[in-house]
Amino acid sequence: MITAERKPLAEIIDYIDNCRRILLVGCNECVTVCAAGGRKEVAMLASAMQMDFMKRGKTVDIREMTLERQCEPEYVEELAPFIDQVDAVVSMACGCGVQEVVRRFRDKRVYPAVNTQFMGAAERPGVWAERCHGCGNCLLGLTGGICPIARCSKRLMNGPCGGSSKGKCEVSPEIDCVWQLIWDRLKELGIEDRYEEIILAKDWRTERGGGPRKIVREDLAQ
Amino acid sequence: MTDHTNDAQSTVLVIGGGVGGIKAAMDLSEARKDVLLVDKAAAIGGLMTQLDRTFPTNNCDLCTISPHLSAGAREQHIELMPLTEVTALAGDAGDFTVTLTSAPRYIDLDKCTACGECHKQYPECVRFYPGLDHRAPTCMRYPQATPQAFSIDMAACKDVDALVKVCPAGAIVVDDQEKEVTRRVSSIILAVGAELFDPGKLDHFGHGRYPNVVTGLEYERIMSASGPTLGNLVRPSDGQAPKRVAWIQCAGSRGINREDVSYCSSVCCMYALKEAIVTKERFQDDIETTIFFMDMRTFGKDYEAYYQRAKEQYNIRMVRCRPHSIVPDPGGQEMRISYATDEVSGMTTENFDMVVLSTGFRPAAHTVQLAETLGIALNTHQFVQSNHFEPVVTSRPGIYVCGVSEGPKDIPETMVQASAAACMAARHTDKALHDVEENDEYPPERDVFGEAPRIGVFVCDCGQNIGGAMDVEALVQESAKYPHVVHAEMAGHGCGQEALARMRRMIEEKKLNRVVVGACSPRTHEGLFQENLRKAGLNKYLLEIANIRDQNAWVHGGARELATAKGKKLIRMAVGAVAQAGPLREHTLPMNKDVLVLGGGVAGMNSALSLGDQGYKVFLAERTGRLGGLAAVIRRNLEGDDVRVYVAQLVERVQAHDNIEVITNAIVVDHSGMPGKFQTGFQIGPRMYYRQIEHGATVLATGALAHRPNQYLLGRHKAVMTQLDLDDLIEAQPDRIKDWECMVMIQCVGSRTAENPNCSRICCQTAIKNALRLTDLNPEMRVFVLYRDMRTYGFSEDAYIEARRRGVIFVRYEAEKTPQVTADGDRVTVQFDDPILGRPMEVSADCLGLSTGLIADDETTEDLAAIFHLNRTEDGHFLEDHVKLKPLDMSVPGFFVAGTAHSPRSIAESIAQAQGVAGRIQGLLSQDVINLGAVVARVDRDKCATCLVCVRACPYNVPFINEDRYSEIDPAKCHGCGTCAAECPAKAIQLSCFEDAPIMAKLEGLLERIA
Amino acid sequence: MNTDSVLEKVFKAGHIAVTGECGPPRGAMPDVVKEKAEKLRGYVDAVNVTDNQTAMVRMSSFAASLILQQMDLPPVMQMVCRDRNRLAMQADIIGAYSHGINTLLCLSGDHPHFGDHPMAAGVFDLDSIQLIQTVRKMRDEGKFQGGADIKGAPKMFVGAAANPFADPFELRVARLAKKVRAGVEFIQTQCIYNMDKFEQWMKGVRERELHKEVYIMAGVTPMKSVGAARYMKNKVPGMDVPDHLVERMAKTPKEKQPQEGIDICVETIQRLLSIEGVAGIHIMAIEWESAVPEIVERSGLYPRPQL
Amino acid sequence: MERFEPVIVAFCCHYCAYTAADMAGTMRLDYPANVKIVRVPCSGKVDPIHMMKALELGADGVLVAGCLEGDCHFKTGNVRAARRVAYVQQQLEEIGIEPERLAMVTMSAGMGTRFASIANEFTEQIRKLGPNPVAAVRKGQAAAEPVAQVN
Repeated sequence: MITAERKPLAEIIDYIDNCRRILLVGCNECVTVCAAGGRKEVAMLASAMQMDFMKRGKTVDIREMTLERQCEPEYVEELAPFIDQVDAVVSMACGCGVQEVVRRFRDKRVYPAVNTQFMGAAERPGVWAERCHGCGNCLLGLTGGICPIARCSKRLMNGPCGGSSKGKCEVSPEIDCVWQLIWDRLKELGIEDRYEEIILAKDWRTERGGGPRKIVREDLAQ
Repeated sequence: MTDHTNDAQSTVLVIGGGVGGIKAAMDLSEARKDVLLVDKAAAIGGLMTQLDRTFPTNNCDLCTISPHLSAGAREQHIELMPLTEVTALAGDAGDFTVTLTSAPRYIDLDKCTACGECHKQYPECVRFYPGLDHRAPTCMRYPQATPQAFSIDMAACKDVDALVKVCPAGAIVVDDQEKEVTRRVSSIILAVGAELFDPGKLDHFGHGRYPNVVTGLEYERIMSASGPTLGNLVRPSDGQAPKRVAWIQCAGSRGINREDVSYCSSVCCMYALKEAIVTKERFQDDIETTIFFMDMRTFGKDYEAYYQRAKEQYNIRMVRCRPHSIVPDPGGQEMRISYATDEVSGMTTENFDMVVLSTGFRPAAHTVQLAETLGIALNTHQFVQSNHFEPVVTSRPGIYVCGVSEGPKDIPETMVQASAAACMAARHTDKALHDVEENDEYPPERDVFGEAPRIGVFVCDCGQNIGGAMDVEALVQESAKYPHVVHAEMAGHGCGQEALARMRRMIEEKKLNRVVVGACSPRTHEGLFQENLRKAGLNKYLLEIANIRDQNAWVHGGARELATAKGKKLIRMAVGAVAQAGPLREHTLPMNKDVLVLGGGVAGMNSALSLGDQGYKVFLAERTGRLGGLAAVIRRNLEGDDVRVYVAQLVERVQAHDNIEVITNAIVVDHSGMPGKFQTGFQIGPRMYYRQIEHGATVLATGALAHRPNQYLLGRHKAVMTQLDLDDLIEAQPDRIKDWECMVMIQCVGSRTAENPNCSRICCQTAIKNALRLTDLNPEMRVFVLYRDMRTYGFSEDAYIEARRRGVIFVRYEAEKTPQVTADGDRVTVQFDDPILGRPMEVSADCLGLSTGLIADDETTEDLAAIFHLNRTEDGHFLEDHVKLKPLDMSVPGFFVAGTAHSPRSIAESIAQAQGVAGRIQGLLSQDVINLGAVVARVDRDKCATCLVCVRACPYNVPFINEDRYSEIDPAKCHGCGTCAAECPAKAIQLSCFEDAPIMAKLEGLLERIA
Repeated sequence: MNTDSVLEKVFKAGHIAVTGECGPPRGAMPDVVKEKAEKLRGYVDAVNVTDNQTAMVRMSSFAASLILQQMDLPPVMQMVCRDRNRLAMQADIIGAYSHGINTLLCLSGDHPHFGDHPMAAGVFDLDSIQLIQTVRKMRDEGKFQGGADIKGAPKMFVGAAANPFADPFELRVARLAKKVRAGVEFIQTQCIYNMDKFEQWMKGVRERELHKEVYIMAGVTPMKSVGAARYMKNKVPGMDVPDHLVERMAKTPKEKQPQEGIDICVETIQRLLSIEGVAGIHIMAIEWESAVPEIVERSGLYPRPQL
Repeated sequence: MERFEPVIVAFCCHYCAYTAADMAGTMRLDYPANVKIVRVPCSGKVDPIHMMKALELGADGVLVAGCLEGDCHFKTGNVRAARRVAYVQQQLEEIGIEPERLAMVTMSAGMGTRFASIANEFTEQIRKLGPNPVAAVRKGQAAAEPVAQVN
């Protein structure tokens, strides 16, 4: 799922300091699951913003809403009745959601309240770790199902580099060396010799390299 | 008090409101039988309520017992008659006529709200505070006493009319007389307990003369937070903290002197250890604690571990001797104890700041007199005579006994007997099993859905309690202004009968659909007011209580206007919250009333019979091919009855009983469901065909194994056998014993060791039983018993005395230096050290009897624990829900344990547990529906993001993601803690009764600036 | 001979090759390069020129290699995959070869995290093994990595690094095999202090006969002080400095520590030369080029073969 | 100028803290009337939003009172509550409101004296901290209404 973390309050306040009426919009999908932009976090941020304003002798009118999924035009449409009663929209959705609101409401100031991070998995309750880089051409079949593109600091497809020590990446002891994991996995599967097959240079066109991408399903596209 | 028909056939009389009487009354009321509970004291609670901490859990007893009591008073089936004694009895089982005489309380219970005004101004004659003040027995035994009332000692009152004026509730009745009333009851339970021996008569200990010599109970009160010294441990003589404290065991027990009794009171060793541990734990651990004892009798479940912990972790010093005397040290306040031990010849003296005499139980004088009135026999020690195989039955049919009045025992055993007595007494009530529906007394519930909130505010003044601390009138005027409030009035004593009636009238008149009561704590009175709403046709959850007494008036007594302002705010908060409250349904399911009993031993069979006789369908599943269990191989008990005959009769009765279906060779393979709706799968017979049984409750009576460790040549020499083999040999080949010349027994074989740290409780009695039968058959033979501690607790001490009188030689050995056994042809020689002679001994014996005790059937309990998710103690016995107050229930609702599966115990004690479990189950299965309550979490499917936070957060693993892809919480399993609601990132979960809306309304009510 | 690289000649002639290292300055100071390189003249067969070592911005390895080439001191141009994508790498290879630079060392490169631009995006379009394949394809097939023909294909003598001491140790020989399969012709190892581990690695290499398919140069670095020893032990990624060496340096008095460092280095070289499969010594005397002459002489590797 | 009287909200868990508060009453102990108690089934039920909203609406101090470590009636409610209090304290720091205005305390059901002493100490601590800056605006906003010094 897409993960995100709430922006520092000061940055959000900078965006809307001159506003009197705010529409604060959460999203009930990925950012709810990673506790960044769900209904609870909307209420928490609303309260924090209100207190910040009041501390400086001002007040602000905040309308709280949470859409089912902010990257769907139909759900974003639900903001329409309230949009012109507010000076700005603060969206707690991932980058996709924020931009969908912008696409729909051209003349309205829309600000992000979270920093979208990565596509990841729940390592344990309350902890999410990067798992996929969206390179568009999955090579998990070659590395025993563990991805070096997303989980190696240098994206090495023929790692490990010289800096791997005790199973950890040279960059930080917090980061597992993915090639250690791959090597262990290949050993477990008993196919260590697959390690020596060279993974050829990658065609990055399928990744961000090829420019912003689009998926078109002819059978579904209207 | 509740008024209900004086229907003779359905009422059980319980005499004695101690913890045993209350438990029996509670079990009977849970089984929807009416109970008349009488106690000669002004409030119920008995001895236990004065105890500060109770072994082995060392927690304060107040919170474990008080829910029992307030619940007790509120139960519709229990009628309480304090200050009352039984003066005459006629009739017989099923239809007794009893005459009850009540002493005057001089207070009308309906009016008195325990405001304490009378006590504040006339302490000398109004009895209120518990504690060690040696004045007349206290009236309010402890802060949460039941009934919440005072009593007056008129004799000590100098100015009666002044006293009357001071009571705001006008509750004082000057001309209150002694009342006599006759009632017809179906059966009687005697639970009058016993007194603690007053050691003043023992002049060599000087209790009563020297203030620093106290009894165990007095020391208890000194340590208790609600005691006279408010919980700080000080020496009575000068109020200094003691540095050295000593305990002297068996004060007045196990003795032959003038004031002594011969029996052992079973509990003093444990409470002495507890007091010593708590002294170290709660006060300073540098206080030196010493216990002078003869045998440390910690035979209960896990009590031995408690004893070892006392020695190793708290290093409490143990001195094995019987102190000679206590005299004051001429120098200071200290007491000098002189004593002699085996190791040191001559007398030793030591000084202590305080000496605690561990006094045991004595039959109270009025109990002896009461027994006469009831026409029941007493044993030689003046305790109630019970039947060896029916421990709660007295000599007169229809009258049962439980607790210490039957014999000295600790609280868990008392609770077991209480439940057993309740089960036996219930037999005589003819109330059919499925009698009248419970809720026909309430009018139909008015549907308030869609109505705008119409709130009624009732503010109590509770006499001076609230009225004295704040301006109640101002509260009422202020409340009238709050949103949606259509009616506000003073309620005086809101919990009184007239106030409740008036509230009901106002609800109907003013069409109120919400009620706020400014009163005391919802913890104690929420149920009372909820029920009142229900009686007025309102859903009982449309209520909010503002705690303006315990959390306002009582804690801001000095600042009247601050308390008034806070009172207004608390009511404002309650009004805001109740406006958001909606009617709530309590979830119910039909109750399956069949019972599954696992284990066909004495315990299992007795449970099955007790339940079967009450009309319950019982499935008795036995893993092996036959019924009888371990008891089937036992020949005699200590009292000499033929056990084999008893077991045979039991098996026959079970197999003939039409309510009991016996299933042998049955192994449990799966289980699911909840109390009242269980399904358990069995594989039965050699072909292992599968059968599933539906039942509402489960009894685990799977017994324990006779321990046979290979020590002392057991199994390798034919002269070496266990006590069990010996018991059989004595019965089968008595003549062989005639030419025996010498016999040696060794105690604690394979018990109280590292591998099996527990004491098996019954081996000492078994050894004595066999020794007596041996000396009957062959008076000349010499019998040695090598022991570590002789634990013949209770009346079995008499048998120990008899054995010594017959010349059986008891020699103590230390755990570190066990006797050595070597083969010598078909005899064995046993070497051991004699501590008194101080030199090694060698005895050649025809036979060596090993007391090997019982160990848990680990393999069986492990499988069953896994299937039923039950927990066990480390050594493999099943773990009960509360070691003290719920010894028969297991922590998983609907599961009960009886017999040696719980812990090693005698046959009589197993039977008591079996009947007790039957009593508990009748309570569980008496309802026709399973009431799941209303405080459960509910998920809004539209908001749920299926993020699994609730699935991971719930401490009871209740939420799960259903096929429609949102989280679902089964109301039957939800415990109502609300963790999921607070963790849910999508705010999709609300906990009914504690939703966000009412909580936010309280905050807004409290913090809004504009009135 | 596949290329006209001096290093290849030395190897093919069967001599023990010796290479030095010269870190370009963090500024436009060509004289510093000349001055450092001059000290090595005659004592090494070729001089490695590092490429933004430890992700710190320096004069590019191409520029510094050009300066060395013009002093006709044969450079070994190092190229990291961190700083350029495959277009820039191939362009530099062609550019360098046009100036006669004919020996290339392919490296993954240290992560930007260690350098002076931690905020920079690491490119890593190719990794070191894919770079080796690219250089061999340019040389042998005369084709760009994208497949198009090159007019005037660069004939680089291809080398790579290897770190026998990194984890997982059991994989390090297989990794060398992978590089050999990719087409590497010579290897320069991480500097060696843990002799037993290196011998264990070489044993693995010999078992797979890899030493017959690639020239292996053992890397050494003289320690200037006990501080340097500790720094390398704890701070430099992938470095394995046994404690007994650190203690040995700590025991020597301050002023004698450089000499002790050189003695250790010489001893190490003597022992390395005795290991079957070691085809050369790569002396990384970072910022201490003056010590190289003494090391080379005392190791018996002087004078260098003139081919 | 009369003394600043802070408004303190105390979320008390039914099984321990609320019972301890009742016990403080039964023992007739004294603690400031500033403390107003909201009953919850478990300290684990107190939502971070409730803590924030209490302060936003103008409370000067918020207490979350649960059972002693390991004694929670619902096993882990008090541990979760402590973690949430710490999380909200970070939010307060970001806003520039003193994190000490929010505190987690634990006690057993019998500890009436401990409840009273906590109520006393916390009220004094908040009195020293001064009014909640948010509350200042609210008061200003409702300047017409006499300063409820009694509140």
